Amino acid sequence: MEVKNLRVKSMKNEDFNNNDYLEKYVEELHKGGVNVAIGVLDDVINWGRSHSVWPLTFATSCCGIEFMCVGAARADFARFGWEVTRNSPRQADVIFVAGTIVYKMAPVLKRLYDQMAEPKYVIAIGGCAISGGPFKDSYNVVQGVDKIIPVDVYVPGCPSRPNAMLYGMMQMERKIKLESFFKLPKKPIITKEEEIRAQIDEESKDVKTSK
Amino acid sequence: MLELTGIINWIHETLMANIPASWLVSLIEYVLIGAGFLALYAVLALILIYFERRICAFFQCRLGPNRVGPFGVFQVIADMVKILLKEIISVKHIDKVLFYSAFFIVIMGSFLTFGGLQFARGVHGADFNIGVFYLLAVSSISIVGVLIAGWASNNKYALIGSMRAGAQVISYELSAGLSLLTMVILAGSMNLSTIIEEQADAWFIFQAPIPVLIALVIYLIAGHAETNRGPFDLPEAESELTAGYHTEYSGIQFGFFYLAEYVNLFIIAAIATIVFLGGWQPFHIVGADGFNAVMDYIPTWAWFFGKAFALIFLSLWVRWSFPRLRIDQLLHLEWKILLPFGLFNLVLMAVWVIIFK
Amino acid sequence: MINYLKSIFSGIWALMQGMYITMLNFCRKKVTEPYPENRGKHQPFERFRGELTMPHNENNEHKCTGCGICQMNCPNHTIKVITKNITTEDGKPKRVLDQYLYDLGSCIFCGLCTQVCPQKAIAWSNHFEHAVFDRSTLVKQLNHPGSKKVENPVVAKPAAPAAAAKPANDAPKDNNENKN
Amino acid sequence: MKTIKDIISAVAPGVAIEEAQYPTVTLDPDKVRGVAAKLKEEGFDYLISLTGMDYGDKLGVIYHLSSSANEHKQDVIVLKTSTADRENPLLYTVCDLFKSADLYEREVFDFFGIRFINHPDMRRIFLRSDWKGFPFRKDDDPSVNAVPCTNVTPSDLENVPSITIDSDGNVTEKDKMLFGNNEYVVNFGPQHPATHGVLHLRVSLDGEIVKKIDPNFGYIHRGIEKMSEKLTYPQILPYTERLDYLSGSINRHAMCMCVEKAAGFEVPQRAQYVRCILDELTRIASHLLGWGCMCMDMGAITAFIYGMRDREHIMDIFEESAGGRLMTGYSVIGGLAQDVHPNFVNRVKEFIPYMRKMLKEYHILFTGNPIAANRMHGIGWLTKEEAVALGTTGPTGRASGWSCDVRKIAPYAAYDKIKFNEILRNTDTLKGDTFDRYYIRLDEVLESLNIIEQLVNNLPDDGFRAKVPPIIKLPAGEYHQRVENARGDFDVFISSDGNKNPYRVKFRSPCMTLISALDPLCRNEKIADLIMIGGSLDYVIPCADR
Repeated sequence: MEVKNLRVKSMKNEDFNNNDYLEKYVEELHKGGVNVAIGVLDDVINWGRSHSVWPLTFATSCCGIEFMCVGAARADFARFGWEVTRNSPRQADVIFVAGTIVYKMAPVLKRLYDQMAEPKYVIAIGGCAISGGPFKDSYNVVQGVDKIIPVDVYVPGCPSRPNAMLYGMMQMERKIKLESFFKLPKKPIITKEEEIRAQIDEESKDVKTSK
Repeated sequence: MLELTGIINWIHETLMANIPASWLVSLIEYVLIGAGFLALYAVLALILIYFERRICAFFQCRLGPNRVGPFGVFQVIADMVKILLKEIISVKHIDKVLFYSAFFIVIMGSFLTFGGLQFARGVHGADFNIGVFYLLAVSSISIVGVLIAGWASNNKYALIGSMRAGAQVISYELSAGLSLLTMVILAGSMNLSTIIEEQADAWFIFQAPIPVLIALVIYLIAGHAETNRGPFDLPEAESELTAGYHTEYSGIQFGFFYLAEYVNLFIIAAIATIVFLGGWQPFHIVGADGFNAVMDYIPTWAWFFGKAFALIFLSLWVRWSFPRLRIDQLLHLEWKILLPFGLFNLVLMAVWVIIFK
Repeated sequence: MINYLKSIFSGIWALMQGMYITMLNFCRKKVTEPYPENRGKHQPFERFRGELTMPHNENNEHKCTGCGICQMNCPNHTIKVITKNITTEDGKPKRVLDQYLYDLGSCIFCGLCTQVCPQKAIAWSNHFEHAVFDRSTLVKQLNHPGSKKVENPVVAKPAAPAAAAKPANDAPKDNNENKN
Repeated sequence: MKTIKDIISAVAPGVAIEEAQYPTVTLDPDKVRGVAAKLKEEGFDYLISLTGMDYGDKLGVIYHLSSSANEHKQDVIVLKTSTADRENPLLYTVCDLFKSADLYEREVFDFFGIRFINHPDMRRIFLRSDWKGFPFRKDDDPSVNAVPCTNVTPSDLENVPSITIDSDGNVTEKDKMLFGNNEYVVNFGPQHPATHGVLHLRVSLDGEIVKKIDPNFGYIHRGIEKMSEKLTYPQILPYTERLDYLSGSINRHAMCMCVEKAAGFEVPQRAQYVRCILDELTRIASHLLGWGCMCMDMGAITAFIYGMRDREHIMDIFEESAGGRLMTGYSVIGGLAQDVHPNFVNRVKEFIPYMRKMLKEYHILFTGNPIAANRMHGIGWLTKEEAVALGTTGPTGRASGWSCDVRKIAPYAAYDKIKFNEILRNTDTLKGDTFDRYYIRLDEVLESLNIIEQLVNNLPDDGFRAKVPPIIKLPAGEYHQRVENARGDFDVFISSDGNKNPYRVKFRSPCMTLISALDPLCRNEKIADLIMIGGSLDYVIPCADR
């Protein structure tokens, strides 16, 4: 699907930020050419996927409260069909990283992400999840979850308003609609466990020697 | 004209006229019936999921799904497309045979029950002379699936959930059986067709209001406990056991559990409709012929589904109003309240039948 | 025995009252605000801190002197003020604002920067639709390209509120221009 | 009635009493336990907080003690001790006297590396067990620790090291296993829908019965206290809101008051009134969420949605005047960031009758529900003594009959100008169950509405902000401010060396003590009760982890 054909109910394409990223994304997906039949099938599949994204009930701090507000009566993400929050990561489609991720939590988050079934998406909510936010200088905070797991949509705010999250969800919907079932997009490679261990060892060695 | 029997007879006659071998006709009809039931099964589940999500939203002052298609009716279809194509995770350290058979057993149990129901005048799969007994027997098969799922997952939450499910079903089966037995006394038959025919003039609930009402309430409580739906959703207990017995299932495997849950909801409502509320029989008042004729004009399947959905609405209303019971409260409710009342009601019904019939 | 029956019936009565409350809410008007549908009509309150903006007047002029007090007061280095030295027309060297970089992705919306700004050159807009796919687009340059400081702030003052009134339109435009 | 000085000189003869904000006594490490024990006998049985300090040359601990008895409720005694050994600092534990010290001392060990002799459990509490260094020491470099992404949880959760000393002064260290090999241990969390955040509970089960709980903290430890040492006072304010985000404005209020008191700023009456209104609205919002979450923990999702629905009205009030929903950012040092919105008063006045009506509905929907009532009654008894020993202040303590409302004990802002009742339950039986802890929150909402009604009708008009210098420096010294947030006694402790940055900041988190109450409350109850009791304690994990 082309970016200009994307349709989100009661929103125009111009209303969305960062459309140029999507154009590049589609270009990369379409590099080998698109089969028409598969293209139509893709559209049907993506239509289903984009309208039925079940989030994992996961929240670490303040943004989690606003995430609850999205589920509650005022904002009500049930309208988008996102309200079937699953408590088991096996059944969830999207993980809203709502809150700070610290060093002790990082492996747990990685594990949760690994436990989810494909296709899986990550939405980073709030400053902490995007860049460490308020706790950029802290000794124990991961500076953005994209260091651990690939992030699809960033929703800034501290904490972000429920409506801002709905907007982020619509962005997610648009991104899913561009995907290809038969040609999965490349996700940024996050370093594997062993490599990171090796890296940690090396870094600690460096520090020791420099001291 | 609006009745389904016409269509069924027409299909049967066309097949008979065109195909010489009668065994072939029977075979084709079996396949058609099977396909029809499967389709009805899936469609009902989808309708119920949509129904529940909208009604739950309304109880909670929300709007519910309304952005996918007009009023959000395509929401569930989108869910189905997604869940069909979702990855199925192969979990390590599981009992593979049991793990992959559990959801089939669950689906099988609910489907077998589905086959014994009577949906409209002349529309049913099999009409046993022990219909009530059959329904009771096969509807508890699915719990075996739940137990197996919990055991095979090698997950502590799942194990606790499935053990709860076992305790729950063993207890509540008793009350459900007792209340149906009460109705068997009134009807004098276990055959569902006979039971429905008996209610042509007045539904059982009007024939013997007090014992039937008690039996109905007991049956609805016990039935919902058997289907593991709130406030009896202890085996799933979202806030305690994350997802209970199906914690480790992903993709369509989980989808089966999800579907079966909703169809079981319908089955409970359908059995209650058949046994207590006259099945597909229209509402008749003895003597008021004009009124009865108007009622007869409404097709029987509409009567059946109308009553069933009214009961489902009641169940949703209860589910979205009450907190979950604790396991000891659950057993207390069964053994100290429902069972004595059920036994008492059995006697009451026997006396009623002796006096009034 | 009487107590047993009494407790059962009072229990049923209480349950039915609870069901009455849910039914009451079933029939009440729904409180959901359909967000994308009511877009434009319903905005967050004016004081809502959604995004930091630098209001520009119609001559593409802002009031920032590049003093860096906001940068100093920011608790987590969200603001970066880059200045450059130019020579004014009368030949004096002068320090002016080159780039005012603002990282929306790490802002905590505490409001310290706007409180301390001596020139009132920066303001909050209540625009909240910021979700993006690319982390780097969240770092925004607040001063428009080619803009310069208002020479006489007294004259510019009435223009500032006008610019602040529709900052929602300013920000994305600003953003796009950066990329070009 | 004895004065505090009499008491102190009686229990610690010959020790100089320092006259600071509170009477302060500096003791040798081996004397602290004796003095604390005697003070406990004198009625000072409530250990408010235990603060680790790095004095540069010495490592020390500061104890804030108070009393649960009526006569000394307002009084706070400060004990200080320190050791010069930075390589292997050892102090004596007080956790057998004050149960709450159990977690506090683990925290001090985690941050400063001070080990406590006779403490049964000297594991790290917040940081990973493979963490190198002690981050709160002034000479520590935390950058040696890289981001861990391994899927393996640290294995030494099971091993509990402790350190003992015999009469000859021989120090012995030993490890013991936390759970036996035959125990059925289930992990609740860190990602679990009902732990109200990322708490990790390791629960030993016997069927459905809970045998033992080991709470495991630190999954959201952000090091706010350490970060504050590098920030100026106005910059710390937004971080206080992010401690216990549900009582954000109350925490911010505490920090503002502490700085204002230390620097001697006069705050206008109007600002104080508005702050109090905001505090009470925050309390209502927090209790509504707490109520909703507890109902959701028990399976009543509809009740949760109703709670959140009514909470949105408060969020609207916040957003209109302060510009933020959850993080208001409204109180600043010297007053308010800006004057209230013209609609503020009307909105608040509309909200009060609405909320009263809704409270009645809540009671019919949930309190009256026999399922809920049967589940809550008689489960999770907490006696007053236990509450005091554990330091579970706030609604939890008051449900057990412990009068611990800081708004009454040490009135701040406008609380001494209005009439309100401290909501107490079970003042005769002195023990409370889950139902009491549930009910008291709804009662407090009602009382908060009364407070707001009084305040909003008498809003003074003397400006919203005092003049403060652009750079705020506190004179050298130690400052302490207690407030009542939605979960209990929230304290700010600032140690200043005269610079624009504090030397040490400590926040007394009411949630940490609430979590430590989980184990005694849930033993021999069922899994469902564990979740429900957790809901009734209404803790917020980021507040406990800081």
